Amino acid sequence: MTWGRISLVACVVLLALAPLALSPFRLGLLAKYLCFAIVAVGIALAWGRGGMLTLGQGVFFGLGGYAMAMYLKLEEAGPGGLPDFMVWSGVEELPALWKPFGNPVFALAAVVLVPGLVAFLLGLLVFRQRVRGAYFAILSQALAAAFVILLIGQQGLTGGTNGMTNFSRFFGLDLTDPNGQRAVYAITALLLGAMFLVAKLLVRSRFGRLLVAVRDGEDRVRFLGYDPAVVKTVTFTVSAVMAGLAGALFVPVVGIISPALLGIVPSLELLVGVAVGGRFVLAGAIAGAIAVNYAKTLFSEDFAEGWLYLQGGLFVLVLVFAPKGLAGVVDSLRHRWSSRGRTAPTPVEVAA
Amino acid sequence: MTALLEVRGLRVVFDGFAAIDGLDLTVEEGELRFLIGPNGAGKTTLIDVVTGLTRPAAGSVRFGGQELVGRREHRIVRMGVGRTFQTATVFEELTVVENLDLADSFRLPLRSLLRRRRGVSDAVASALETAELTALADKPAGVLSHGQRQWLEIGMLLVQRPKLLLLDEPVAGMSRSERERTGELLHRIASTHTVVVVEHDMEFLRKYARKVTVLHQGHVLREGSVTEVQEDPRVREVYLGRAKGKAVT
Amino acid sequence: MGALANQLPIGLSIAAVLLLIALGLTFTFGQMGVINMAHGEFIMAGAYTAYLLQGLTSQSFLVALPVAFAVAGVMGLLLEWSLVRRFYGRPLDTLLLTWGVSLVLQQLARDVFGAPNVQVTAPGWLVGGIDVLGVRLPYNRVFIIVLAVVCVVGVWLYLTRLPAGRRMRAVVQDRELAAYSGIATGRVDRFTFLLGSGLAGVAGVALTLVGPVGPSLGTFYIVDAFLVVVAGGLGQLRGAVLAALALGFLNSYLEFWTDASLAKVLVFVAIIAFLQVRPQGMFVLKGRALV
Amino acid sequence: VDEPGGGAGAAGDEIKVGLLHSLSGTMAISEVTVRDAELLAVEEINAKGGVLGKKVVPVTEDGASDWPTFAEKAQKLISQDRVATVFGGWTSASRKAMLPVFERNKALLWYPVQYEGLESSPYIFYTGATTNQQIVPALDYLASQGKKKMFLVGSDYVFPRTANKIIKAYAAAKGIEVLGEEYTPLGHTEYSTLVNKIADAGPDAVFNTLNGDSNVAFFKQLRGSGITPQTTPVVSVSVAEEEVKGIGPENVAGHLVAWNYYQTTTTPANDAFVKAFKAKYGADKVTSDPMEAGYNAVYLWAEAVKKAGTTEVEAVRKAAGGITIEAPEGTTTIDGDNQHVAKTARIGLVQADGQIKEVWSSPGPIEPDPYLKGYDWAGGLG
Amino acid sequence: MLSVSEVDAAYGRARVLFGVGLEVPAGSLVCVMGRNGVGKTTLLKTVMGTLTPTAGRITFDGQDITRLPTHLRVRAGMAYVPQGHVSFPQLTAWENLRVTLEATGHRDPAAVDEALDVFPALRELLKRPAGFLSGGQRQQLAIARALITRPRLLLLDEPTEGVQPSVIDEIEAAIERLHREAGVTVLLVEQYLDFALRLADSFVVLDAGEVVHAGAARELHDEEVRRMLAV
Ligand SMILES: Nc1ncnc2c1ncn2[C@@H]1O[C@H](COP(=O)(O)OP(=O)(O)OP(=O)(O)O)[C@@H](O)[C@H]1O
Ligand SMILES: Nc1ncnc2c1ncn2[C@@H]1O[C@H](COP(=O)(O)OP(=O)(O)OP(=O)(O)O)[C@@H](O)[C@H]1O
Ligand SMILES: NC(N)=O
Ligand SMILES: [Mg+2]
Ligand SMILES: [Mg+2]
Repeated sequence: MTWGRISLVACVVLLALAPLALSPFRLGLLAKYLCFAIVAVGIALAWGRGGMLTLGQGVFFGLGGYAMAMYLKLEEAGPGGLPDFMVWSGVEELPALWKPFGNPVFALAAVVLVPGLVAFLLGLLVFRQRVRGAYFAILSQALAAAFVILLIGQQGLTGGTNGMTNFSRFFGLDLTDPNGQRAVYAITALLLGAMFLVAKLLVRSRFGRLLVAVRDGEDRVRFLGYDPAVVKTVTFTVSAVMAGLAGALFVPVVGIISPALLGIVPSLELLVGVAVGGRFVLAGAIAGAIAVNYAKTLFSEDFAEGWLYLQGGLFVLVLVFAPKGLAGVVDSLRHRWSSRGRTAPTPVEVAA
Repeated sequence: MTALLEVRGLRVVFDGFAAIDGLDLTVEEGELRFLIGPNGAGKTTLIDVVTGLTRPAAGSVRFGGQELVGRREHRIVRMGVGRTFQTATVFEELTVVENLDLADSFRLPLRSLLRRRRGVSDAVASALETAELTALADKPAGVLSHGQRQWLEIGMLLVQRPKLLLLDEPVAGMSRSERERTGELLHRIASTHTVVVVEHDMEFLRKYARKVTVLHQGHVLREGSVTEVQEDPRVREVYLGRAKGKAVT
Repeated sequence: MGALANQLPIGLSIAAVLLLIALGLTFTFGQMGVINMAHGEFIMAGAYTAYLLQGLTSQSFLVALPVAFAVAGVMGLLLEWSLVRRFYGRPLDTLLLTWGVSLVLQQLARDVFGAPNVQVTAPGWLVGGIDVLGVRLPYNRVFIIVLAVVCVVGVWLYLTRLPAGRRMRAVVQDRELAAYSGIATGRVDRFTFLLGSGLAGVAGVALTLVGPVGPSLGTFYIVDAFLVVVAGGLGQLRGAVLAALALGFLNSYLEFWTDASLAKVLVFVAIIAFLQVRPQGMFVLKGRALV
Repeated sequence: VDEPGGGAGAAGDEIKVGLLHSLSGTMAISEVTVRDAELLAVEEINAKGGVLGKKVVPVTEDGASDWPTFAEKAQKLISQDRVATVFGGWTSASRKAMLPVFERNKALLWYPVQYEGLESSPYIFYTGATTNQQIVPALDYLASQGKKKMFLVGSDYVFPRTANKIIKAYAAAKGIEVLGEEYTPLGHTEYSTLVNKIADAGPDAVFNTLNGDSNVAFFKQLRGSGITPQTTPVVSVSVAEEEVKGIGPENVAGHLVAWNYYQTTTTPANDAFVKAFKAKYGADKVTSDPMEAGYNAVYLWAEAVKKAGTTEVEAVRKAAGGITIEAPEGTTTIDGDNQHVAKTARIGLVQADGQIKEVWSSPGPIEPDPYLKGYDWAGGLG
Repeated sequence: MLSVSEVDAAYGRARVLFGVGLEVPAGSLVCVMGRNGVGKTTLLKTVMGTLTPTAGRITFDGQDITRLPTHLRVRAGMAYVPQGHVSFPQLTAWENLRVTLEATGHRDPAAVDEALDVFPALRELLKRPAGFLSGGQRQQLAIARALITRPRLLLLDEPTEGVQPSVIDEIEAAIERLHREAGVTVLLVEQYLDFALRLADSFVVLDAGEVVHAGAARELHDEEVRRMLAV
């Protein structure tokens, strides 16, 4: 067995044992980290492989989350009932947009299709016009800002800044009960595994190579007979769908979905995990997302006021000293291990 | 023989400056055509227009009877037009084989692209051999030297199997022996494909060219055999230089 | 009708604010390719400089302009020297790096100045406004417009007329070649960052006239500032000016007809639409090389 | 394994309580000082021997101006730290996010800020004003001043929107014209267009429910526009001494605010409170209504625990009804039914020195009426 | 004038130069030759200081410059024309020249005119961004840029690549002039044997990062050397 296999098995075992070892509160937090890890897989694909630094992944996370939340809210309100926030927002009749979300099949389809479709359309518009690099990053950031403002402005429809909260049931599971929480955790862990596999297959396929080629030489790829806009749009869509699925699970896991989770800062925080873990390696991105979010919980519990120093500082340190993230460090350690004894030339600095 | 590439009344303007101005050019099927001309004559621009990188202000480019102007780059490639670049551009992080494989796979439907590559196709294998890169097949292209990169690029063009190959200074910066190898390869390819080569190396030209077109200030100055072109006083004046036209042998 | 006319100077003044905050980015982002998320915190530093200086002299507000330039500029220089210089050629990484720095700077400000906003008293001559042809012009807005014009002209002269500006552009475009041309690239990098950050400081002083002065000050403006630079085309001063004007007027009229939230969303939609018509507006041709 | 609910937190000779406010993000501007006031109360109580002979130990968490974080940290305080109760929140958004957590865990939250009413959770004590103790008196005051045309400006979230719904119902009943209603996102800083709209509409008064940093931008940009407090006063319900300081007193001087407490309120308890606060945090610090409400919350809880003889949640809830303290704002009593407190309404005028002068006050504490059941015109609300 | 001794250089882990030694006497014209990928460009970059040698020593005018920043080498009188038509793409051709002039010690505007006299075709292109120029035009610009600094030591990396034949003649004449009349020392990398032969006093052949042969120019006719340069 290779190192990669061994650590993969170890991770699976650890995740499987977690429900036995952790309190429901801690297990809930872990499930939350796993949601972010699912987003991280998508980001590693789009950014690490495809060079698309998406600062607006919160948007897709949100679309999935709201689709799920709408269903759960309607489920809770019962037939003819109105979600609680509509009552206090003065809405008297269920808005037309909400009606189909009473149907679980529609809602589940929307979790996948809405983020996917939005990403697809946006990607097509933007990538066909050859917007890339920093421009794409900033545009996606503006998208996140605009999306949040839109959500907040439609209080009657979306719950405004509050978003939606107070969910107690999830497809028959009782979310207030530790067993229900364990079940939701298990679903999240399984979904993460599935997304990891999907991404892995994609990366290894010809399409994955093509994606790297697009990242490194988009214009050159055109002269190999491919449309880079299609390659990028497909990848962007896949990563958006992953974010949407994660958002949908976030709702039962954490019990709230609100614009505060989707704006620029949360979107950036999603990236932090990926950057710290190593954006070029899927497993690194997952590990990074879990580690960074765990660190956030830990630090903000123990040094509430110093959290920003730690978060910011950690981030700077990783970027400066391990630009390829933890995965890069692991990789070079392994390299050093295997080349011990042999004389390696000293690296040379290119000064300018 | 029928015309494969027909350029008519082409005009390309950048910021008021006409880089190509009233250019007409016909390349027959199966031809090996050399394109020469002073720096800035519009040779690269012409290739850019044919391959969709640059949009002309006026004129038409027909390939096998179909208009190319207005089509996107990858569509033109899919119609069978391939090119290399003045400075070789390969994907440094991908291995040599992967570079070639990508050039080979563009005809696959998206569905099969999503599968993993298994083994190496015949076209890729033979391109590896032609470019003498078999030993380096699994090395990332980033480690290749200048010359090897140019070879890889030519290899990628070959596996693309285009009907028309446009080569922009393929031997620039190559050592003498590599020039020879490239020349021989060109000859072999030209027996089955239509090839247009841009070159400044007169030695190379004399050795391998049959028909030569001389561009100057965006239009055709002269067309003919190597000797005809070389003796033309106008070509000497703007391109070859007074003294050296035939001094170098 | 009067109100509609009033939106004209408002659009202009929004444009001036946008431009002032975006101007520094034409250096750090437009020229050096560094997506400096800490730019907002340099603006904040300028604003706090004005806060600290107030009351020291009778014209402390005016004095604050050059001092803030120096304070923010030196902060930028330190950032470049300590961190950013390791990141040239990796623009996307600079975004994350400087975001980390911006978090730290915000918390630092919170610890030094406290979380609540502080107050910068506008000088007497900037209080009030005048009516021109029935259009109301507050003096603070007039001041910002004038300041923006002065800064734009200064930057334009620097970039196009002064050897230093040329050197800066050369270094950014090809660091190695610049060294071969005899340019001390490291020094030019630091100086460029100093200028860009210094302009953020100046913007910060101006913003104390119209907005809150607190640790989060930068976060309010940073996204809009980047949008201006992007919509204008990277490194294009003319583009940035046009983009700021377009966004300013768009904002002012859209908000007038709808509301502030919807206006922001519509502006974003407008940018995407603009892209469909003029994608070149969004990126600069780096010559004919393939990317 | 966690067990839900309070009653915990009293292990050994300590009682742990949670303080959950935004220490970072846009709301830190308002919340940090509330937390400071709560810490002061804890300190004072401990100095007097604590509660039930035990020392009160505060556990601080950062809500980071992020509502889901408030929910997560609330859960953490309850199930991990086992605190006896939590004092926290500022925006209604954060309260709405925490509410299900407290209800599910049967734990207690003390919420110290004026809000939009239409809520009464059995697991929340509301020590700030509800609408009939702040907004309604403010409207009455404006009406008494002959203001007939109003413009509504607010941040875009549940409190301002609900508050404005109430204001419009009131206006409709009392023949007041509402000329405009505008919302801006939290943290918005560009108000020139809004100011132009106000100038264009020409109201007698502006009712301001902006929260946080936006107030600074709004008042600074209002000042040069030609709208003056004399012609068109702005009455704010989320601008207190702390915010006045940040806006710059010269920019708000002459405008009105509505609260239940000012630093200038003259009660013996307030003298002590202001003195203690300045002694602990610096002479340049000001006190404000939400700070005072947070300070009160700690005392009210302590009294309820003493009365109940335990920190157990249901017992404390039962004991809380009728608890009275002499607070800085005056006599303050918990209403056992809706768990709000009776408060005196006060209209204030912002002074050039940043202090607020009371210009009107209700004759005595007003009983809390979160659903405005006692007002005919409010029939159609909630 | 320039002396390179026992120099090793590497790109990251990949070692390229192995103990390279080279003497360029003042007033001489030395040509570096070798097949593709043997390390010619790497050697010049090391001499110019954009690559720091892992071992060895480089002196210029008797001064150790092994660790001297590149721009100071330029101000000390070295000029370099890199391989592959490099320019500042968004500066106009004129600005490309101007910025170099301003960075050099002498700042004599006449230097621009002198350089343009060598490449008259450039005069019409001065207002165009260099990135838009054709490959050969950019190469001419690159050489002009180096001439502007009025170097004492000129390093040229395949200066004729992509340049039309008549201009190659001009370049040859210009180098000749500089070398013979102004006494400029030249280190040239060139694949065109004839071009090199006509100009060089002495030559060095690199193979796989090592100097395998060095000698006077006339020896180049030797079959052995020709063989060395072949694959
Ligand atoms: N985008 C552009 N903007 C302005 N001028 C351009 C642009 N692209 C090309 N040109 C000009 O058009 C002319 C033709 O350039 P082109 O690259 O086609 O020449 P070429 O024949 O390939 O020359 P070379 O032999 O040097 O490669 C040149 O004068 C060049 O400066
Ligand atoms: N940036 C780089 N990173 C890693 N290896 C490199 C790099 N640049 C060059 N090399 C390698 O170093 C070796 C020498 O390259 P160099 O460019 O010096 O060759 P050269 O002699 O100038 O060749 P050419 O005649 O093709 O210009 C080559 O094997 C090349 O693959
Ligand atoms: N309750 C408030 N002010 O949000
Ligand atoms: Mg060309
Ligand atoms: Mg070379």
